[in-house]
Amino acid sequence: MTSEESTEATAPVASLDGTIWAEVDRALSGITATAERGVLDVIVHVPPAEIVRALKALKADATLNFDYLRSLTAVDNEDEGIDVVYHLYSTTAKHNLTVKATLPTDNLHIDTATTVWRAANWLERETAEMFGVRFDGHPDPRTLLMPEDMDDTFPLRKDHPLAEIEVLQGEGMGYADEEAP
Amino acid sequence: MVTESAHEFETQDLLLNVGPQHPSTHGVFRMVMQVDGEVVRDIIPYIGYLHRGAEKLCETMDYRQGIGFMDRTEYLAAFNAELSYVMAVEKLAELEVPDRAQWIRMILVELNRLASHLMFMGAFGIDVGVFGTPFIYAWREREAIIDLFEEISGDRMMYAYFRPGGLAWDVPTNFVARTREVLTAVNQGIADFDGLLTKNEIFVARTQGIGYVSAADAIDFGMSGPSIRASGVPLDVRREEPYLKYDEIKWDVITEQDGDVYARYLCRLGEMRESVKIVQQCLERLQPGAIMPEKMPRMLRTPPGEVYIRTEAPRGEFGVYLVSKGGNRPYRLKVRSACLSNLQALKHMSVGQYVADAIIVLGSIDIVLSEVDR
Amino acid sequence: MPEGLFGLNPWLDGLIRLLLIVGLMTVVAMGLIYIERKVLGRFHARVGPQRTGPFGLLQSVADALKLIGKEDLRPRNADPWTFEFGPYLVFIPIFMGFVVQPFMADFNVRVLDLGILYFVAVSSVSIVGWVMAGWGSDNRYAMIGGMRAAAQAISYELPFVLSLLAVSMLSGTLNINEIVLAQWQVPNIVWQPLAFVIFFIAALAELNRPPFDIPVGESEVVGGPFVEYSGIRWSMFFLGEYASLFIMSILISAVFLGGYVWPFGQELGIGFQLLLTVIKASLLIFLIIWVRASVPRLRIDQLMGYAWKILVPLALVQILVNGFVLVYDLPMPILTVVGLGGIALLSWLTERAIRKPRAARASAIALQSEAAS
Amino acid sequence: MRGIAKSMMTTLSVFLRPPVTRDYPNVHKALPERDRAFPLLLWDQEIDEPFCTGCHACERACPVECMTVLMKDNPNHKSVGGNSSRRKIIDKFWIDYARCMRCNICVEVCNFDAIAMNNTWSGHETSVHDRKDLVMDLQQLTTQSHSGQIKEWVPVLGKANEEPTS
Repeated sequence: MTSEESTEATAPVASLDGTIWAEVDRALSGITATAERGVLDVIVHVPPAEIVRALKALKADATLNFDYLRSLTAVDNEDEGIDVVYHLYSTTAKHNLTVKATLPTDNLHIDTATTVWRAANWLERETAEMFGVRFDGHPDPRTLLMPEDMDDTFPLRKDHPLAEIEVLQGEGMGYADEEAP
Repeated sequence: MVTESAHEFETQDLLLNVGPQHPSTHGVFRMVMQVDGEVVRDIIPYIGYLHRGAEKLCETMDYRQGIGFMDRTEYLAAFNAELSYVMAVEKLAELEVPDRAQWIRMILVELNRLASHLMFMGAFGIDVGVFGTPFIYAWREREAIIDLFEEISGDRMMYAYFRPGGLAWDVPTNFVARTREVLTAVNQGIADFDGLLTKNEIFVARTQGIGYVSAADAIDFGMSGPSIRASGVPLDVRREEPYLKYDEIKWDVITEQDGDVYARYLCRLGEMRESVKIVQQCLERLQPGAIMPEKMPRMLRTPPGEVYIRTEAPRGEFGVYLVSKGGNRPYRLKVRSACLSNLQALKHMSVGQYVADAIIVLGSIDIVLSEVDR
Repeated sequence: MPEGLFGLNPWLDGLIRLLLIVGLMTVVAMGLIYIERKVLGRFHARVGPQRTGPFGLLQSVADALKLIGKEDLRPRNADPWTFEFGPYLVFIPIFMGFVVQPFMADFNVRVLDLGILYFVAVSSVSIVGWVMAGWGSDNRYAMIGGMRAAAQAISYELPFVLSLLAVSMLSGTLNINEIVLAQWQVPNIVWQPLAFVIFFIAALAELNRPPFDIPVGESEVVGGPFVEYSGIRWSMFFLGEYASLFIMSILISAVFLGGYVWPFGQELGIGFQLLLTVIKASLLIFLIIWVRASVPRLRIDQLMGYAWKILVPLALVQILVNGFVLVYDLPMPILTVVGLGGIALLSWLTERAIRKPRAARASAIALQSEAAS
Repeated sequence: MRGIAKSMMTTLSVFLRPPVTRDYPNVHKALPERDRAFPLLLWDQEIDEPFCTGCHACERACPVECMTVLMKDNPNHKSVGGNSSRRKIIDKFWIDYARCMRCNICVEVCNFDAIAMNNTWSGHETSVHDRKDLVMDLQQLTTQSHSGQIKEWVPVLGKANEEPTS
């Protein structure tokens, strides 16, 4: 766990007893993972370099069996880097886990999870174009929702501005691209 | 099929552009099909034509203002979308929802599931090629449901009725009687669909054995909703992580084993019957009472934290990942769209089928483009 | 044809009749469009056109005016000759089929001894127009549609002709008028129920009506060969489609339902004969619209398989049985029994084809795994 | 073939039922009182002025920023010899109906019950040729209430019904 992540855990640290953390900890042996208790699920922080190994271990573990990727997204924490968030689920054991990897702003590279679940394919493409996270080894690194040539600006980052609302009323009524009548 | 003799008789695959304006793409979905005669060899889907940046917009709005945007994210099942959102806010803000509000929410959510599945039946019937009939049958009963929604919330599609903590205002006093009337109409609609399609030989021939996806593949692709349950995986958030009052009433998770288009149709038909049962039970359990918690702040603020709420929308798991850093608006809102994940499997399901099959495979996963693109 | 109408020169007379019929056909086709929309509306629990004229009666006129007023577009890359002449080649053969249609005694354009042969030959020409339209449009949907149309027409021509053959065996003639007259006691449908069913199914396919409308399938190839047409050329396809619907139902009513003679004999006045024909044809048209409202579209392989694997063999069996009965002079009710048995067999075969959920085809799985790797 | 026969019987049974569609422009469906079309300003018939004081609450709460509000001193206030108790009153008010998403929030935040959603058909049939014509000014927004054409429904937020639900 890096020092950056510890500052981020602002929620009161609840006990991890009675959660699946013990199992997860066992499955992630050899990986420096830390846990905190989220509102619903356990949140595990994993260093980005080891993320795919960790996800593979979580999926392969017989008791945990995280075979279902619910969601993959990112959160832009501005100066603290970008969190890549994986929401896992096990269709057999019926438990949830949130895995987070914090990328420093100057190195937005992480290995692709498409080798673990095919579900990650489009979700990673979306995250890549929205946050500028590069998923190394992604089989199809095109944009998903954005235009193909839009690869220098990342709409869901906090520093990306909203579009100006065109003023249609008031004294200076008119469209943005038109002169006022 | 290209066989060993391909070199003697050389054929060239045709690229067929389907959409974004095509009668069967259910909105502005586009796919480029590489076809060999009538057989699809490859599909490249393109989405994003309806991307409005709803997630980004919600970050700039307080929790009440965001509700309207959730409606527009999933316009065919807006109550389900609102539900995920308000539940996420409630979880973070630690609000207790009164029982009556929960029952009403459940009734509305299930009715909306009926409306959405009816819409599926209609659109799917057209994809399969019945001229207009199923669509208008679907519209008939959906109209009854939507009229009821209009009487309750005031709007026909964009309800903005669920609020963090409960409901915006109470239902009309004739709510129970009206809902029963609607259920009667819906039962008739289900019977009509059953008669029109289920046993029709041509329909069965067209839908059985195509668009096959195995249980393992479906899980791997992150499919959800009827699309995965038709492959024999009983994955239903309502049963596995019950929210609202789903653990207090009797209902079944409908699964089918075949994993093909017909199974997905049957699954939805079965779910419609289950939804009718759920609503009936909810109506019996509905009691007078409060619809909002006693102490509601005038401006809702949430403590810092994050939550991933998942509910079972008609098309599958509708997840809302809400990160708050305090204050009255989300820091990050991510909508986990069931359609997006289901749509990923389209290529897997349709390659090797005929062109006409690829169309109904697309129809069978019941996409709503506004949810895919957000 | 001994004596022409009004005692005129037979050629002139023929021309007058033809002009009469072309005029009539256009009106009938427009009427049929209105009727189809109205009836289909009721099948859909709605009312159909109602805003143009009383009960929407002028809807077709409004449509026609709109279509005439539209610009006649041609895509830049389209082949001009094939594109422009496609509609005529669809339209003209259909009207030519009209020459032998028996509305009432002695009042068709020409009574041909080889009437059925003529009809079959002429009506199948229109498929050339479909393919030309599909090829000439330089549109991939149109091309797929045109190819589908050709494949379908060639396949369904067979059961279509074979079942007509079964009937003409019974009547001993290819002259449609004589086939009609031979039914003055018992219509052919009683002796040849299987041939009727096969003929009806094949006729649906010839007309490109659902469930055999794959060449135009709106949800797949968005109109097929018509996709690039607009205005008057498009309306020719449309008119042709409804004219052939009308012609086909007249033919079925003549060949299988006793045309203008059954059940009142041929002494009836010409007006009643016409009425009888029109009633029978209307019932058939209603049936065809009813089928349209009820069934999904077949897929190309199923469509071809159904013709070649089920309809053609059964039609051949019917011909064989007819031969036996006629050669050995067996009692006619045998034909009815065999025919009904044949329908049961047809129904059973149709159901058998879908009884068990089929696994995904091996070729599809192979391609899936190829794509995955 | 039996399945097809069943399908055909189903369609026939619908054929024999009466149609369910309405002859729309001639026959309008009765709208429920809660129907939400677009927001309107209400008119205080007693004092003959709008209820709206131009307090900007709705403008700030609007998620799509479709409103523009300007207030002025009320020329009809008691202090200047009028009969109104409103010190400030609305001067100019624009709502862009093309932008409005009919979320009802403006009605909820209004402290004076001065704004309500149009629950008549006039609120639904608003097609115009130019988008600019959908920007409504104060006069257009108050006409309906002024002439008594609408019976507005202002929701009671978060309160249960007093009558039991049946």
